[in-house]
Amino acid sequence: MSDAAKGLTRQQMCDRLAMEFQDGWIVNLGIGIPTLCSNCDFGDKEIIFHAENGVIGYGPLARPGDEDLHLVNAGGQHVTLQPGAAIVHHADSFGIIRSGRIDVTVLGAYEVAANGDFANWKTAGQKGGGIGGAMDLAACAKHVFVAMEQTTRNGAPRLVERCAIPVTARGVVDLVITNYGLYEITADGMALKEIAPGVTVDEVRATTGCNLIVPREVPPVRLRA
Amino acid sequence: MSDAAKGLTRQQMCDRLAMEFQDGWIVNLGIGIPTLCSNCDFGDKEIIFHAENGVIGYGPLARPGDEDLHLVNAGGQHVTLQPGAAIVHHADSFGIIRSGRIDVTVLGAYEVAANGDFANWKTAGQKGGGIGGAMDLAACAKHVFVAMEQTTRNGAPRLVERCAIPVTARGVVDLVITNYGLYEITADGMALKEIAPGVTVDEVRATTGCNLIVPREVPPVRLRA
Amino acid sequence: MPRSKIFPSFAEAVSDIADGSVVGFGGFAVVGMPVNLYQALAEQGAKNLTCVSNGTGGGATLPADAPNLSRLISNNQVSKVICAFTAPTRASQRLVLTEYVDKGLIEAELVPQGTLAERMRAAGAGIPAFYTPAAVGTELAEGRETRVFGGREYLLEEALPLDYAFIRAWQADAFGNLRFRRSQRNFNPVMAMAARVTIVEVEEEILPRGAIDPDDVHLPGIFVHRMVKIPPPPEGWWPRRPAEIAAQQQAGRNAR
Amino acid sequence: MPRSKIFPSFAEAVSDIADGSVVGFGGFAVVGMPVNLYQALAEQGAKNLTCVSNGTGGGATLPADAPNLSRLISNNQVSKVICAFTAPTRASQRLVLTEYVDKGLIEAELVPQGTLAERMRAAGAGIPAFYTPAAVGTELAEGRETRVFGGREYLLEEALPLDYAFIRAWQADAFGNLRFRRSQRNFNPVMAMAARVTIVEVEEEILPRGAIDPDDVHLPGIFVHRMVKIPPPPEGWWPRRPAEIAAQQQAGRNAR
Repeated sequence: MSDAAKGLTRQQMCDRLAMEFQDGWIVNLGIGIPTLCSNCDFGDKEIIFHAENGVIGYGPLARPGDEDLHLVNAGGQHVTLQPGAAIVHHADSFGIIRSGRIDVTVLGAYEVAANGDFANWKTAGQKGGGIGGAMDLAACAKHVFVAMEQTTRNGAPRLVERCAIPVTARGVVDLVITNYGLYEITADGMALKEIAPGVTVDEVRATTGCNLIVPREVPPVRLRA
Repeated sequence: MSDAAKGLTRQQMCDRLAMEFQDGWIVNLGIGIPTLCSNCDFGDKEIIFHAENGVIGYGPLARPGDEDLHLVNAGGQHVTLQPGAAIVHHADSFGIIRSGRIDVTVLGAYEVAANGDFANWKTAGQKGGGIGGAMDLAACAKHVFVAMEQTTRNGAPRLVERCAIPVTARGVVDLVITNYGLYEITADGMALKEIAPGVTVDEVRATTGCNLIVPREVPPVRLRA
Repeated sequence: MPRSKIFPSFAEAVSDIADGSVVGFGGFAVVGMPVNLYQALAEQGAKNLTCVSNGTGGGATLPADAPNLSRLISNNQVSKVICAFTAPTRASQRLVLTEYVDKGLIEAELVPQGTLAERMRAAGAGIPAFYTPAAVGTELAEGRETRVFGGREYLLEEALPLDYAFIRAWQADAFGNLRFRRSQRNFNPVMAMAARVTIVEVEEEILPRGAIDPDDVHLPGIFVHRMVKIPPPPEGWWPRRPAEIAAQQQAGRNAR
Repeated sequence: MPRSKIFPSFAEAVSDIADGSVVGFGGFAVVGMPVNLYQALAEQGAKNLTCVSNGTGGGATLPADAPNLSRLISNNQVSKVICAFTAPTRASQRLVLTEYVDKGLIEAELVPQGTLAERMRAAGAGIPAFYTPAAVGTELAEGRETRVFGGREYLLEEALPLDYAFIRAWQADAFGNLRFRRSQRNFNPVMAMAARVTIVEVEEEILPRGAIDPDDVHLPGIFVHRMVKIPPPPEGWWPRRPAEIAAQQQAGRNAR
């Protein structure tokens, strides 16, 4: 059984993924862990955050007491606007998504499979689901990154050979961060690229439900100083 | 051969059609004769003029020297805005048209047939054509009125049994005004409803290319005092 | 002159909503949510409604007892919902909807959020159907018509027209030209364009006709049919910071 | 920081347009027409272009020799046009295009104006195809796929993506957020959304980033890639009242 508190914090997970964002990218963040990406320090890089509700160019969370009650991100959190922000309506906002203008979407997931499928909208046996904008984003963003815990609360692996629950999109995930490490979906399958401080490769293997490509030397997850 | 100067002036033709506009109607005017409808006096009635280029709520032509060079109607004429006007882009403007929100479009035509077909985008033998927004408007407006001369320059009838040139839309025309009179397209065919001052029923019949339903007494075209 | 679009009360603005109507409710995470119109419709009592909305709940900027789609559901006014969220996204959550769906009292149609917005945009733009890449290869596409364009598979989706759109706006003029503030825009203009009748709750005093520059209108007045100015609290519903709501509730408890 | 979107000249802004590109030109009856970008492209000389525009001509608020799509055609740069007007609407008119079509040098695709706008909107919204009622039952629908929805027949239309959109705007900030004035908006935002690269000629001085309120942006900067401030006349092209143009031309003739 895994220890959810082991390894990276949620903010560290997002900090690591955010290092992959390139200068000028348009980034969409899903509900949950991914929203922490808008708090990262991007230095000289310009990152434009887009939310499903039509906000283009938001920034860090508003300070308590300073919230603009007319302004939230996709997770319903009160955020701030960056200079140059613009607002569009929901249909135009998803037009931006479907036309492939989102460079990366960072989403949460219940399961990610070695073939790049992932599932994040309904649990086993559940009627209905909570899709939100995930299916549009997953099908259309140039890159799909996933941020999630290494295992479920019961210790079951979230990195799997094939998704057991209904998928959100097929073959779209590029990169996965968990509290245990950074994984890349390659043509050959799931590859461990970096490992969290304090976590061993054996612990990663024991909590991973698919074949894992592991280099002889696994570098530690890169973290900002 | 007909006399184009005979009967109604173009402004009178438009004044008569404009009497049919109901309070609160959204009206779209085609290039040519129909544009004169926005100069009419509607008294207490509120008429909202919509143009293909996204102007909602324009009014009479601008006075020479007072033109706003950023503002034209569908015919490229410099118009004025009424209080409460709004601007949208071309795709939204045609969304308004296609969704059936235009109560009436007044269009010019080369030919109108007794079955409600009409033709206004290409002449016989011409390659290509000038459609503009006419096909969208004709297919989707709640009412289609046509304003045109009774005959061609050569005296050929424009009111015909069946269109000889490619149609703009089929079975859509409700009402036609020419310099000779007002016609309604009924289930039984083309009906003369009102006749222009100085024009005889025989002259109308001689210049009409389809069977014409003519009441025993044809009232004169109603004109404002 | 046509009849004024300004109505004196929410009750009058929703009085004619018939049983079986299809009603869209704007808003996203409370922002732009027509809270006062939810309340008016709950009091009006129309039944067998088909309700279109992003989700069924409220959010942290409203008290737990504020009206929302869950209120209409528990009021037995709803026979179908069309939403992007028809089940909880966290194990700790519970949706009123779930119980009604489980009992077979309500049909829930789950639609990806972008498809939901585009289906209404299509209705508002006279487009009966379109193709989208969203949901291809998923359970939601099972048994449905797909088609390949340019080597990629797309799903056919049909327009979603509404009888009524219930929306919330920031500013309005007397003709119904509207402006939304920040992320309040969201689904609101799209639903209005899809609707036969649009009813708006307006935050600021309704301005004289033409007071909004034509270039600055977010939703033209031709899409708007009825407007009601939201009264100040406590008569009208206004979102507040969660800390303020908690403080007020605490004060209420202390007073009892 | 990404490279600035502000270019010092029209020549630099269009320098990389390759032969065979698909270019959309905004504007409707001169208003919002990218006159300066037409001129730059005529001087740049790219060939075999597919040009998308409402029509091919100019209008009464520009001198007869002002650049427009007809200039590119007579310059032998165009292999195909996609327009809502491909023939004169009056017997007295004559289009440069006609001669080239008659000689088989240019292919002309005639598209109803609303379909033209919606095909580009679809491209910009990731919709590969949609159905429309326009042109059903006409020569333009002959041999094409139609389908019945709700008892009415509709025509299938595919998205029209552009390599480049050439547009004209009133105001811009340094990030590329744009505002259009009055009927200048027309096709301009739609073409920008359909395009891989959008190039803008801007009427007013380009403002610092963020100077336009986010609620007042007509076209978000993410759709805009290059901007050039239009210089004052005579270096830049600016529409003028027909009477002024006539007076100036008369003055020119008198001076000769």
